[in-house]
Amino acid sequence: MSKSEPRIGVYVCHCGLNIGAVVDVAAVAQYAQTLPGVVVSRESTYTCSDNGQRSIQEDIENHNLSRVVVASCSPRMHGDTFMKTCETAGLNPYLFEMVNIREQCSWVHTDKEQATEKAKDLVRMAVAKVRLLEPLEKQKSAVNKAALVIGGGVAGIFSALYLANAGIKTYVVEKKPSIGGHMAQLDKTFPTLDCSLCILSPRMADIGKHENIELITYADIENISGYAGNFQVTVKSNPRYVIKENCRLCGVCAEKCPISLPDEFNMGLKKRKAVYIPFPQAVPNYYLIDAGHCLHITKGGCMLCQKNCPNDAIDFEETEAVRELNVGAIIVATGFELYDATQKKEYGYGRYPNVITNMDFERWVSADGPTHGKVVRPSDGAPPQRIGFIQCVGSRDEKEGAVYCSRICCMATVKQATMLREKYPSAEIYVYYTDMRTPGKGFEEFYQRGREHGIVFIRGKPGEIEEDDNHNLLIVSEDTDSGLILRNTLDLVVLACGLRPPEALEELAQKLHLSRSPDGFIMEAHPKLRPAETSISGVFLTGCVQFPKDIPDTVAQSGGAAAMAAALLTKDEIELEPVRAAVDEELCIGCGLCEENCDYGAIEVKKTEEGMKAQVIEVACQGCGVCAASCPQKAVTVRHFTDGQLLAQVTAALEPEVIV
Amino acid sequence: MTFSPRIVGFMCNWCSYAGADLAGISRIKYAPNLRIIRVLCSGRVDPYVVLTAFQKGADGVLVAGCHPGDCHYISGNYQAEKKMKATWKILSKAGIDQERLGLEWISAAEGQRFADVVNSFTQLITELGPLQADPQKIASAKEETADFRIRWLVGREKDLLEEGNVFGEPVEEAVFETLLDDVVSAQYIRNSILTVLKEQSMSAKELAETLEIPSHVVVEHLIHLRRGQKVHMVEGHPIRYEVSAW
Amino acid sequence: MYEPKIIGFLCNWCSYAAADLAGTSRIQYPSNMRAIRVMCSSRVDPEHVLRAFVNGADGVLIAGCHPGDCHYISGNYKTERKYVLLREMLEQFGIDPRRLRLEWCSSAEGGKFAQVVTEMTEELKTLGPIELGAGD
Amino acid sequence: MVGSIMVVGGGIAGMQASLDLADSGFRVYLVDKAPTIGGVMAQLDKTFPTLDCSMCIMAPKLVATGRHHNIHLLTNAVITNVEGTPGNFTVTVTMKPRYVNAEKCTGCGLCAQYCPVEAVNEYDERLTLRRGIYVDYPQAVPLVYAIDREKCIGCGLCENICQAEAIEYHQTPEEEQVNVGAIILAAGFDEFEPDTKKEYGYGRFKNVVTATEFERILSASGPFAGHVVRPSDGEVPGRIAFLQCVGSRDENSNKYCSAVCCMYATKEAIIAKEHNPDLEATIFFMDMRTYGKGFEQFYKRAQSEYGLRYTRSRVPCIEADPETQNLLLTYETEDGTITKEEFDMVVLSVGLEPPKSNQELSSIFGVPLNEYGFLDWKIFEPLKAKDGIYACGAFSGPKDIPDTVAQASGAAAMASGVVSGERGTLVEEKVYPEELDVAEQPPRIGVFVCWCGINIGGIVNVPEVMEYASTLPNVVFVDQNLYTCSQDTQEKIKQAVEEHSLNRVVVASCTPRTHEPLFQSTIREAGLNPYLFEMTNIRDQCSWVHMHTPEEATEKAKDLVRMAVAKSNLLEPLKSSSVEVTQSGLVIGGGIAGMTAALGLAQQGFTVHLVEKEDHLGGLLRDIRYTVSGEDPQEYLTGLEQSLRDHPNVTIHTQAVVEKVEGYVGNFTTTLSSGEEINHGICVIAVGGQEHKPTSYLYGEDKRVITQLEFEDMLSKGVKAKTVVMINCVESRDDTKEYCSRVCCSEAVKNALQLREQNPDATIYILYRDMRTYAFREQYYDKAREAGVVFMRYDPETKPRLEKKDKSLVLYAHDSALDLDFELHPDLVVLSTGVSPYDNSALSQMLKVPLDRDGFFLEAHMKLRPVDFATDGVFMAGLAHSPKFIDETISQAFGTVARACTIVSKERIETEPIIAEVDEELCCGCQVCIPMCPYNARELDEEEKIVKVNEVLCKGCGSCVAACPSKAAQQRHFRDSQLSSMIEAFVRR
Repeated sequence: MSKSEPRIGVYVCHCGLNIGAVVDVAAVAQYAQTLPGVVVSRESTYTCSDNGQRSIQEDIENHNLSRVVVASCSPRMHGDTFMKTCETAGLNPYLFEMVNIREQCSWVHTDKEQATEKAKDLVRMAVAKVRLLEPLEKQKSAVNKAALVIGGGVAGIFSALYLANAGIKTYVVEKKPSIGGHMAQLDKTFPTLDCSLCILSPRMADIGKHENIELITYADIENISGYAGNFQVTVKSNPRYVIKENCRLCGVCAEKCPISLPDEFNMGLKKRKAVYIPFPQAVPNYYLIDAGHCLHITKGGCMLCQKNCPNDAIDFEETEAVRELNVGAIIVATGFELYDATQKKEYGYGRYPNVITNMDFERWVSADGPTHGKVVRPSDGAPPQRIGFIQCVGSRDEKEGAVYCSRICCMATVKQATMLREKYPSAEIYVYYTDMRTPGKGFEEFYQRGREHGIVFIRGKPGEIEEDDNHNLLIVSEDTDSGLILRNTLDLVVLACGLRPPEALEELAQKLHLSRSPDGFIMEAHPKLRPAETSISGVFLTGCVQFPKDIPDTVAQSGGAAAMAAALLTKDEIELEPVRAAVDEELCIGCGLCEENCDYGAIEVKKTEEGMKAQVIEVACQGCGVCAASCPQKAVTVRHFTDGQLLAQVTAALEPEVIV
Repeated sequence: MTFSPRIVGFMCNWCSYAGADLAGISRIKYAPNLRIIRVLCSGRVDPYVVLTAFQKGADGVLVAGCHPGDCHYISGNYQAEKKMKATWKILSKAGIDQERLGLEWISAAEGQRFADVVNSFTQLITELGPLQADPQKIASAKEETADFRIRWLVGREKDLLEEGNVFGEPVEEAVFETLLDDVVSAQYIRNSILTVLKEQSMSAKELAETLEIPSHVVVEHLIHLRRGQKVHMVEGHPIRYEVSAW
Repeated sequence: MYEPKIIGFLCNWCSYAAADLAGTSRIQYPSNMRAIRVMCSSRVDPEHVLRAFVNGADGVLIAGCHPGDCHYISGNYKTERKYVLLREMLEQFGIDPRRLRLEWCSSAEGGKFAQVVTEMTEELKTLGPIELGAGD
Repeated sequence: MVGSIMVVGGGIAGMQASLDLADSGFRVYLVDKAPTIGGVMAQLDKTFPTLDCSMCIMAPKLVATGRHHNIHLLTNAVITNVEGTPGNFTVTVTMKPRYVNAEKCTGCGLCAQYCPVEAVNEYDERLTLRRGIYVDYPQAVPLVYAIDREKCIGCGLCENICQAEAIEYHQTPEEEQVNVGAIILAAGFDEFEPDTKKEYGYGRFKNVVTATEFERILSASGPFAGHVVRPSDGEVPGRIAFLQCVGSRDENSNKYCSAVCCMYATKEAIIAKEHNPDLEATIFFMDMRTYGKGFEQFYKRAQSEYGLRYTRSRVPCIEADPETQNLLLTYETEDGTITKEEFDMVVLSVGLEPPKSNQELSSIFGVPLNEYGFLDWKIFEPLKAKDGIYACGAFSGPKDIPDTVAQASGAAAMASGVVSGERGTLVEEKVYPEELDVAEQPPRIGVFVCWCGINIGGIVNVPEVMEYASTLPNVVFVDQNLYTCSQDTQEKIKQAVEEHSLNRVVVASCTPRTHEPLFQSTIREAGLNPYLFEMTNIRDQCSWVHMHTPEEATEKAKDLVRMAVAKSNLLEPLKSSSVEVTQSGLVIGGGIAGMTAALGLAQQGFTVHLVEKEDHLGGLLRDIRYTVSGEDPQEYLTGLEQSLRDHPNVTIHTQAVVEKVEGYVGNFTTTLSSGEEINHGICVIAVGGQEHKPTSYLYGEDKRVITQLEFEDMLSKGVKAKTVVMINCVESRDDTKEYCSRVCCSEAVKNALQLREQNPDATIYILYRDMRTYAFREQYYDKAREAGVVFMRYDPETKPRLEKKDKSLVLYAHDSALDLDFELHPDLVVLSTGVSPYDNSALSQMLKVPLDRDGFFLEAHMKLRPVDFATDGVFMAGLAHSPKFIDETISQAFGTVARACTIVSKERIETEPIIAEVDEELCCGCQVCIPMCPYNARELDEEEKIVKVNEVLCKGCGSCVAACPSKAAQQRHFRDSQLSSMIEAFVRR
């Protein structure tokens, strides 16, 4: 770069009326013209449009611009766009600076004069900084051609299969002993009433045997470090105390096991033993010992399973295994948690035996459920004749902390009601709803069919449920369509519980440095255009971890996430952001504070010929700048955010007369 | 004319700056006094830059980062917190109201909160009125933020308090605070002395009167400064001190 | 800027130690002097001084222990006598006697040592480069 | 029996004892509780009465102690247990962790430069700050940093920036069992802490400082760079008051006299005055106790030359003006007037106290302490704590440096006496490979440039300097090292010497004063003569002092390297020659000093000749009838004489005087008046002194006027006199004898007490000028006053007059304290006349050792070589040196034994390699050089008419060389050609 006076082009955007309606764009552009080094200053209607970009490129060529400032929207929105514009015109993209006069000015201020003044200030600050910018070159880093899918539900299964089928080595990490997720627990799927496990289990089996897939179940993600193309993931698998190769699934161990426990897969409606298999179609398909309840492990002795196992498959010596995975991309597919209906005290779930959740219903109605598919009143086993479904339990309910709609419950209820109708043609079925939401292929038809089959839909959410001595349930509600007060005594009530982000998501989000939206789900890179990406390059999203969605949407999103991951992983190398720390070895005394403060291990003090000096490990550095702000010798700086640049901005903000 | 404060904001790219964007996308209105400087992480905000802002005439400085635990860079915001806590100490030495330096956690999803924070901070600074601090004091305080010892201690604070010291012993927060307070106080006096002496040479007694510090304290710090080759003594009655040219 | 060249003869026990102490105390002084260590200041032969000047040294510093402190009992007294004579000789040669200095620096006087070198450098700067034969 | 000795305490006493022992063939373990040795003397600015720079005279001893291969330093260590018996003790030493690896620490100081923690600097008496990792002072030995665990918060900075990787946080206390034959306790003293004396406001008033604090203020390396300023506001004080006896001679603190305060106060006042001639210094005192050699003259000069004001008064309290911080002293002068006077600053002359650790030492070693907490010793065994355990210095009571040093040597002699049979069994000599003969080879120079971590490399462009060095003539190898002094670099240097056939080595790093021996040893290991090494200092004298001009510093470093290379081109291998030593001694004088020295030497296993001019041994001690503490001197004398006569190593020559002495250290030949010729390696002068015979006060005219010795003799037979008047300072401290005779005040008190015992009704007057019952002798002064002895002070202007009126004696006296005239009618007048030297001029000439102006022998150095002469191999003890007490004489006598042993214990003594030589062709015999030599190392060869250098005596200062008009004299290693090459390498036309 020549040391000559920079030649700066400033482009002030109207953004249609978005900016122009509040900020006097022409005045800002005129003002910019007066700033030192500014040789071109233009306004444009949409700087991001082809025309707008072309104008910049032409100026770079014709006016020999060495710096470009665009005052428009957020750099988080269009920063890349304009950097590419500059690059195409042969200007190093890091000689560009963006001023946000839309999101942080025109859209948030009403006083036109003040907003215009602010816009001028912001432009001046950017010009001050841009003068000090230096061209940066992107470095390249080799890509680890493997992917990690976190979560083994339908989202994870399909993502993994897409990737594996594209020839990419894929690790699937599931925290439960088997993959399958919530979908495996469902009896049928709407609106086709396909048998859920029938369509899922072949895919589960595919995962288990795919040559490109390595499945790690009953495992937790301990730590994640690195960056796109080069993540290091530490995975800890819990011991199952059963040797996979030896287990023949004979079940003798479970027979002999003295400990009986509620079976999670069946929502506690059935029992399992402390040595068990989660469900018959589980993948991987072999027994495991529930260490938290095993008599031998918790208290010692027992070992009936081991003594009786004909194949010596029980191994109490097994310990947790920690392994390090090197992957280039990560797909987060950790799904959802069902709303805990006991929170909704007024519906008495947990107290009234005949109040069940929609997921409980799935197990009651399932052929391998507690009653082999027969839906009964839990209190007395009698076939229910009057059944109610209550919608929006834990959804659209600010009191319960979820303003959002869980999207799938309406259809799930229609499905369940339809199934009930099939089993009990004479039963009275009531659905208490807020709004029926059926925006999907075949959904409305399915709903209408339900109505035709005599399912009564009542708009009005009951305030509470009361129980009589016979465990019959009393529901009073207002039909807001007719205004009538309805009193119903019901045999069984199904609560349509909403979907919640899993509790463990917070920790995982922190490990991955992912933002979460206020609803607690992971925030996508852009709500419209980048729904399967995150703010972290190389980390993708699919399924309900992003937001509640049904199975086809999930599978589609998995395809998207997989495609993007594959796009990254099929490259041999990726470009790294050059905004990184740099050390002035003259000043550095090797005190090591930067090394200690760096969470990425990206700066290390090393013995050099000139003594101990800090050195940046460029590929690991994320550019956060903590080291620069901490360095007691002020020997560390961050490119593109140097002290000089920040101070120039500060000065420009406060001393209009001084800019250089 | 009513006082309209000048506020410089340092927003981290991932949370607070995005929060500010969200406020814009949501068209939430807020006071126009803030000038945002985007940084990648709140941990990048060097106290030296903050003091420069005050020196250049900012009435308030607002630093915002991701919520604890949410830092895009793992723990940069914790570092920011330690740095700003130390900066508060330093500001109070220079007679600057600590409240003029705000530190807030604003997530990318908190557009409304961003606006609320900006409004209430602007309100607060408006109430505090224009910053009227002695330039010499600010200069001395700014030197503090460049001081090796202070920067080192602040940088080590988090690890020391959380993980204990090199001897494997826990470090009590109170002990650390006392040390940091001592260092900040001592260094402030030394910087003040140097700031004054840069203008003209003085005797210890004159320095004490100028700085309104007990003369024996001035003497103690002069000893230290002379040992550190920052000042030297000029023979005569009284003995005066000069800033060393080297 | 004219930078005078100074040769310093420092006795091992006091002045050289003083120069070391100036270093350990990080006392800064101009870099114009080059030290030649001798065991005792009395080892400095007038000829060495003259040779230095003839070869183009702008100044010569001889530094020894304080009177009474000499490691060799009385060497510094002898140095002092030589110094008086040397100054006279220098004058005869037309060399400003201010170009030669004798100083006592104890091993505790790092500051004094630095001051002496500083002063001498300053003084030589005002005297300008040595011009031999000017006095002839 | 074990040939090693432990010395506890690393102050000047401990260092001296260690050096004497190590030099005479014993392994020494020197234990100090501090991280560095040096003790209090390292804190002093100057020493009295010569005003020598304390650090200057002490530093060589520090370095010698630290470097001595037979002295093992155990610093930061305490003794936790002792077992065993004399000859074989097992001592458990616990080394406190310093958290710094002593082997790895290069003392570069980077850690302290950056350490974030500040703590008060005890070395500077809390007037300055140091860091959490520190050394006490730059010259510290060992120069190894230590972490102050009380202050350190464990931030880890030092570990990170220590380029030598010397920081070890995991260190724990380490116990070591040390096997030694004898032990010397030299634990020194603590200062009285004046906080308890609330009336002086110490701590409250910033301008009230202790004398040690003032010492630091005066010091060039102290808080104010030697400027006298006061702590409250940095102003230059115009009026300073010194308050004597703070924590001494005080019912409420310490009853004893601290022995050194009068002198140090005078010294400090003089130095302050030298800094600021306008200063008004006032010393408030009770008695001026300037009793030592040269002290009285110093006191007089303080008044006459420096105008110090001495006011006889004990100041009861100090008030401070809150506004000015000036101090208001209200005091009563002798005439009873109450005076108020304002001062800018007050210095408290704090006394010496036993260290708090003494109680513990006492119980661990089982040695008795006296009522004050110092060692309880006996007058004839002043150095003995118990069998096998000896003591010296302030551990056995307050004393000044020369007394301490003499005692230290003495204790060394006693301790080594226990295990003299084991001499040489545990010492280690380093074995080097045979030296390569490179004298004829053209120079092949290797240059090693040091980074010293970043100490040099951070400023000076080391690669550039190294590159530059490679262009210099005959430089065939260059290298740069992170730490040239580290162990691995030594290997690299050796390898380079071998691989590149280097025959000269230049190291550009730090100071040769500390590091030259290391590198010399390294090249010796590679087969090179150690004098083929040259060092240049680009750290202390370059990078550290030109930090802000790195380019100029680099240029200077290049110049310095060029100069060193120029000299190294001309270096020659040097060898020390050696001469055989006659391993026996001659002691001149058969008094207590000579007898003790002779017996000591004999017990060390050397033959001794004791020469006495009288027909009997005993000297002046024969006239001492009793001691104040009740021992019987004559019994002791008899025993001593018997031991001497029984000892096979001792030959006694009575009625003999020395007629002629020839030779030099190691090889003297002395001819006695009997004609007998004695060959000996060393000589001890113990010729003693005599009681001065006065001519005033009717002495010799009236039988009732006698001297103290005569009175003592009379007392031994019984004295009936009713009224006895003693007059002190008769023909002392005046024109007759300027010096104070030290012993007379105590002698008078002793005799007064003896008389009181014999004759309770007698009226006893002691007329004195200052009562100089220093140290523990103060208790007898107290006792005498309690016993009703009347003390009456007189001024020299109003001396008592003695007249004879009608056969009776009338004494007119003026009591200066009460300002009253008295008329006394004594039955007996006893004159304290002091000690006179014999006429020592003949002996002085024969042995070529000087006398002082009073006629006593003049030691090599007033402070640190009190029993040595500048001429090697000659020592002195007792009254020949100056007046002193029996215990002091015995200590000195033993001191000469230890000093002598450093010579006679060796079969050969090596000469210094760096010495002068004479080119016989050029020498014209003008003899200009002879008086130049302070060591008598040059003499005229009468036959050849040229001057020759006695290689044994020459110390290599080079004075003679610079003086030689015909350039015949040269100094090895500092030849004219070598020095000129350096000059020309820097400035060349």
